[in-house]
Amino acid sequence: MTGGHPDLSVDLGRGLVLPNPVGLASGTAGYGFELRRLIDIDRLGALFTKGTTLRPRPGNPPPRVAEVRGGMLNSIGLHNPGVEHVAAVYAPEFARWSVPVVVNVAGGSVDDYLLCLRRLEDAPGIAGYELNISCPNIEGGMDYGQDAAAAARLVAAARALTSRHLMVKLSPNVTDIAEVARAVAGAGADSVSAVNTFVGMKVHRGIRAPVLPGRGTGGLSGPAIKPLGLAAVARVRAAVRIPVIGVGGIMDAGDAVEYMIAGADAVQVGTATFVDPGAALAVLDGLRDAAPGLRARPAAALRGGTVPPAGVEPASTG
Amino acid sequence: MTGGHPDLSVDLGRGLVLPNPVGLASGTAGYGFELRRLIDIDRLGALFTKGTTLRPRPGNPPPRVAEVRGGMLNSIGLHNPGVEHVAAVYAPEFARWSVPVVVNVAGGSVDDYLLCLRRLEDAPGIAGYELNISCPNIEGGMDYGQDAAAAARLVAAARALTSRHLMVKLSPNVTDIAEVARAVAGAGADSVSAVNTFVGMKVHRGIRAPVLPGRGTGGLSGPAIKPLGLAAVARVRAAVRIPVIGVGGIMDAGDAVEYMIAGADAVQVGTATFVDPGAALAVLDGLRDAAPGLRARPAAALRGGTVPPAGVEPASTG
Amino acid sequence: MTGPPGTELLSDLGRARDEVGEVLEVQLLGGGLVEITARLPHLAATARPGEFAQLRAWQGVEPLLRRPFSVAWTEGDRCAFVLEAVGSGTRMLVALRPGDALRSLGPLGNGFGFDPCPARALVVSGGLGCAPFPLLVRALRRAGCPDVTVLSGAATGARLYPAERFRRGDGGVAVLEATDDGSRGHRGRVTDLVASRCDAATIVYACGPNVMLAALASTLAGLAGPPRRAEVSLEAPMGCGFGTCLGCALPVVAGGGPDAPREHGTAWALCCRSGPVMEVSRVAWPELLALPPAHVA
Amino acid sequence: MTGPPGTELLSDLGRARDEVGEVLEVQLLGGGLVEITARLPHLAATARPGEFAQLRAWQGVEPLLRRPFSVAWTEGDRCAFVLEAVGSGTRMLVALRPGDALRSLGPLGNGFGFDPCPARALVVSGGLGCAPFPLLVRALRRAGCPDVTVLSGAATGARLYPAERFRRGDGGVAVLEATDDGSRGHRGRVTDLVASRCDAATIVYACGPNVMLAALASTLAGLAGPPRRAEVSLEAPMGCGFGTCLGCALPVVAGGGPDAPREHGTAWALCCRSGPVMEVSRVAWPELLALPPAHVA
Ligand SMILES: Cc1cc2nc3c(=O)[nH]c(=O)nc-3n(C[C@H](O)[C@H](O)[C@H](O)COP(=O)(O)OP(=O)(O)OC[C@H]3O[C@@H](n4cnc5c(N)ncnc54)[C@H](O)[C@@H]3O)c2cc1C
Ligand SMILES: Cc1cc2nc3c(=O)[nH]c(=O)nc-3n(C[C@H](O)[C@H](O)[C@H](O)COP(=O)(O)OP(=O)(O)OC[C@H]3O[C@@H](n4cnc5c(N)ncnc54)[C@H](O)[C@@H]3O)c2cc1C
Ligand SMILES: Cc1cc2nc3c(=O)[nH]c(=O)nc-3n(C[C@H](O)[C@H](O)[C@H](O)COP(=O)(O)O)c2cc1C
Ligand SMILES: Cc1cc2nc3c(=O)[nH]c(=O)nc-3n(C[C@H](O)[C@H](O)[C@H](O)COP(=O)(O)O)c2cc1C
Ligand code: FES
Ligand code: FES
Repeated sequence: MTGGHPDLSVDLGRGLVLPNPVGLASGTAGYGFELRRLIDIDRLGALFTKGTTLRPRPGNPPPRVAEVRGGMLNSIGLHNPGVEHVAAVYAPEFARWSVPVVVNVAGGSVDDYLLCLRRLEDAPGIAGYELNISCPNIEGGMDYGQDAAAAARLVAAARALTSRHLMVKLSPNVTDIAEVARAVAGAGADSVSAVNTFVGMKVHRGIRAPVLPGRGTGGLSGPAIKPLGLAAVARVRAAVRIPVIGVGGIMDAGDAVEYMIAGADAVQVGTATFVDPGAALAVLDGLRDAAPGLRARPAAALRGGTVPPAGVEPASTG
Repeated sequence: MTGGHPDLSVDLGRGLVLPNPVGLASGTAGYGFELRRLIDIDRLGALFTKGTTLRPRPGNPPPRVAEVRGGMLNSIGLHNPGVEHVAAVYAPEFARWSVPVVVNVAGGSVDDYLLCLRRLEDAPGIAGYELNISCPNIEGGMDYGQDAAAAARLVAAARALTSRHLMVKLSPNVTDIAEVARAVAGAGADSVSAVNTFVGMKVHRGIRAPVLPGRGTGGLSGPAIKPLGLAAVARVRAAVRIPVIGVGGIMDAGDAVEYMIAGADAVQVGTATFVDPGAALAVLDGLRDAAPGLRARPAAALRGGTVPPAGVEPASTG
Repeated sequence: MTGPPGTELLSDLGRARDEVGEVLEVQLLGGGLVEITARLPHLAATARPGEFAQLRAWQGVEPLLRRPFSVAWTEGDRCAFVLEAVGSGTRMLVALRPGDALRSLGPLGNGFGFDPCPARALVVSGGLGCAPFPLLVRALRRAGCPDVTVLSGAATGARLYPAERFRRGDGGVAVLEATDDGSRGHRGRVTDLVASRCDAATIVYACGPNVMLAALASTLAGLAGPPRRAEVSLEAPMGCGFGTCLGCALPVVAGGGPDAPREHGTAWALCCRSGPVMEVSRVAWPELLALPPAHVA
Repeated sequence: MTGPPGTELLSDLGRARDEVGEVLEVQLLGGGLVEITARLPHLAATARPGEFAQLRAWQGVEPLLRRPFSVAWTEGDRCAFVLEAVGSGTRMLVALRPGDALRSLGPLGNGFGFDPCPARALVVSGGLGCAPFPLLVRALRRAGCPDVTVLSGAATGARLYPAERFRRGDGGVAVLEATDDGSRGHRGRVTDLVASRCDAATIVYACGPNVMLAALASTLAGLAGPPRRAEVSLEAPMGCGFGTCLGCALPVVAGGGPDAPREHGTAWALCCRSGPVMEVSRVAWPELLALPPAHVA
């Protein structure tokens, strides 16, 4: 070690170089304004904004969050001020920050996504886009994250529109996340992030009903999903060559290291920030300390694992 | 209350009447022989056997289990003595027990499943079958649980072969579990059980590799999956009219009640038995105490929940 | 603060800080109420009445999230919280012993308004709704409010927050009590006591269960002479407490106007940012009452 | 016990019982070793040398599963366990205090064989592999074994299980020590001491890390005069401990024969049912050594 900070920067391609591999996950850091008051977000690798839609959205009725064992469910419903506000009011602020800001874009129709991106193209301070194709049915739109062909069409159209970095946030609520990853990579995505939340439900014994409104389901995040996120990242890593950003239940630097062993090039810290606003910084500091060991590339690390007797293809369960 | 035990029996159709709604989940109770030594399994609603295949299977190389936060991963690989042994040696024993024994059948090709069922048809002591279509690729077979059409073909063929109760164990690792449920119900399944384990991974920071062999993944079970299992059961409940058996992370009677509120007609206790061999009995005793309240039918319970303002279709996340 | 999402002012997070303090005292007040005093210098120095802190006093992820509590009072470098063991988090908190660590992120949210200071202050507390009021009462008196009356209600006498703790030695503060079972003070709802004590010079401050606050709102709406202002402190399940999860939405009356578009009839405001204190007229009461109780999440 | 899956004999679960006992003593032995004594009447009355119990001393699901521990010794209604804090479960266990509850499911697994009793018994212990041996030593002596020698190895002297605790007052038991760093006894591997003390009348009993046991196996294989029998106690990550999860597979040499079909070259045997004690010749040593250490799961 040379004594200075090891260089932890991660080049994700097409101009998006993260100063370090630790970002704040979409929807858990708003647009950065609140967290800036609490922590030094400029030290972080990236800020992924709240999912932003073409028009302002008031979000879902309460209750929108519910805690479960080792995690939380949310049903925020993409509460956001709309792209115009983000582009006109927030983006000029982003331009003054040194943390790269990646705008998470969500939408109903392909046109909604594209209009949203087009408006952002003119805005300063945006380091790239994270296409949230794992957002649920709104306005009867289809769920691109669950349909590889539809996802590819969306990404191809977005690709044609922007030369900024295009990351795609994958849904884990699919039969084969690798298929979707391959489809969006083929369509021109520069990187993928995995995973978004898992569809879960909390049932309250007192009211004898689900806690969250509507269908009663919400997105599960937090430590409970870490094993699922790790499996998804490993699967995606094996399927595509583009960078993979790991997210799901990262609470400390050790969790981040696990994601990197599973194949992630960078990570996002989500729910942990609610528990401790400084969680992402703590992850970063922990990674710095572990940096010498970080070099092991995912594939190599996986090869270092247990090798079953030839001919045995282990089953995933049962 | 009349003073005696409330009648908790559940008629699942086609001759399978569970004396009460609490069963032991497949793969967590073997074929009952060990647990019989430890607890009075004859008090339970059902015993679901280890997944049984046409030929004996030695299972996967170790390590086969790994603990994670709030759950465990397993990669057993359908270690079982094969259907011949089960039919010839175990089934006559089952016939002497008062707990209904449902044989969990797993296989590669449709033919494997059918040969397995045919052999069991001649055997005594079998209350029904639980078709494990959520078992992973073995012998290059396809994963029926992840393909609604293939699942339907398998179930239709099995239906033609047996007049015993045919339950289908659904995989949660799919884009739309309701679609698979509808397909198997349409093909003649008498009931469905949900969920099997979720694909997860544990990464060990020390060896810098996944803990489990092969691809490094295993099936996640235990409390960590309860919110996911509840969401799956509610979704399946809304999709089909046949009985739904809830399984996933049930540790106590309260958890079982939650599954019933979400729509389950009966439940299976899995991983909890490892923690406490008497867990299923404790769930049953707890349900008996709560029995008066148990009558609320799932749909009614769901209706009793929070009603969002008209026109708002809550998103599942974000 | 009533504009469309995203145009809401950011709450004043400039004062919020994460600090690890030390528990000094855990007092059982009777009826299940517990008052925890802790050395939390930053919170003590900066919290304003009605503001809250996100507390955590455990390692690991059971429970996962911090829990929000009103700052009950401050004294030097000490802060107090009043609570009851209702779930896993509060059970951990009431089990704390002197010397244990207590982590606080705060102060958070907005507080009660008392500038300019009202000529009369009517403080309406229901059950654990007492929590923010010792601090408010003191602040009102310090700001020169000559007439501070606390209406303190609970299910039973045992569950009444002790009158002396509202006053904290200030004989100029009146405390009137009401209990559902009549075991102490007025038999009936605490809101019954409001009408006769309210005039145009009064500001009403209230905290308690939603049904109580809704009853208060309709009492006030029915008054011939309404108070100058009425503020209620509300609860919502919280993810973060600092405005980034957007989880703590409460139903408020839509702002209206072309610059405040609404896709639906009801608007939402964040409890942790536009609250927990809101003007009574801002709250969409029917929608609030239609929600499951705050503690259900 | 070497047949195909499902034809394995069921282990004698008839004696196993779930009981809640009380911790009596927690002794720090030095070097991180801890001996926990608990009142567990059923386990104390029924455990045979080499058998284990699934322990749990915490509420909730962190950690989720019970943890397996050898029964170190029994005395009246008391049982002892020897362990070290290596992870979450053992940390909870070593933090127990007298009076705390300790839940035990046991006895589980098979035990060491000493019927008929050997003329010489060579007990080889490596590190925490000492755990099952006080009980075995006593049983051997009670069964009339005239010559019991314990070879006790560890990394350093501080980590040696005290010789007196192997003997438990029986002067007829010899204890020879070895340490990797030479800080006590023989400098080097404990298995170095085996060859000269082994003859055809000897039964070898061993417990310790896999590498040590494998070294022992090859030492024994190289002997001109092999021992009458050699038994090793192995570890595997466990789900249940009582044979229903099929999680604790260990690689054994394939049984062969038409009634023991094998799909693959290696066979698996369950540690909790066909083990933890296995004959040394039954273990597939190269495959065992290729696995990650047992503690990795
Ligand atoms: C801004 C704000 C300020 C607050 N200030 C205070 C305060 O000063 N003092 C105070 O005591 N509380 C206060 N609360 C409420 C407090 O935050 C909750 O009671 C607390 O978060 C509950 O945490 P828990 O882990 O104990 O229960 P949870 O784990 O959140 O709930 C577990 C279960 O406990 C039961 N439960 C929870 N709450 C209740 C209840 N109230 N009644 C009956 N059953 C319940 C429910 O079944 C619930 O599902 C405030 C809330 C907010 C939003
Ligand atoms: C039949 C049987 C009998 C046993 N008898 C005993 C006994 O008598 N005494 C005894 O001490 N143990 C014994 N063990 C081993 C004991 O069960 C494990 O050490 C224990 O389960 C670990 O639980 P844990 O929760 O502390 O660690 P885990 O939570 O299981 O492991 C957490 C992490 O701790 C670390 N870790 C765990 N074990 C080790 C280790 N040995 N060395 C370094 N790091 C480690 C690893 O990083 C691991 O991932 C026995 C095991 C079996 C199968
Ligand atoms: C309250 C909340 C809101 C979220 N909103 C979004 C969103 O708007 N867009 C998105 O892509 N992901 C969203 N997510 C998902 C997170 O970015 C992340 O993928 C997920 O929470 C898993 O990571 P974690 O376990 O670290 O929280 C949200 C998560 C939470 C908890
Ligand atoms: C060790 C283990 C083995 C399992 N084997 C099978 C199996 O053979 N067939 C099957 O359908 N499910 C199998 N399962 C899944 C369980 O039946 C159950 O669906 C799952 O564990 C979720 O329930 P739980 O959280 O209560 O354990 C197995 C689960 C475990 C933990
Ligand atoms: S609690 Fe997160 S925004 Fe209010
Ligand atoms: S530990 Fe479950 S079978 Fe051995």
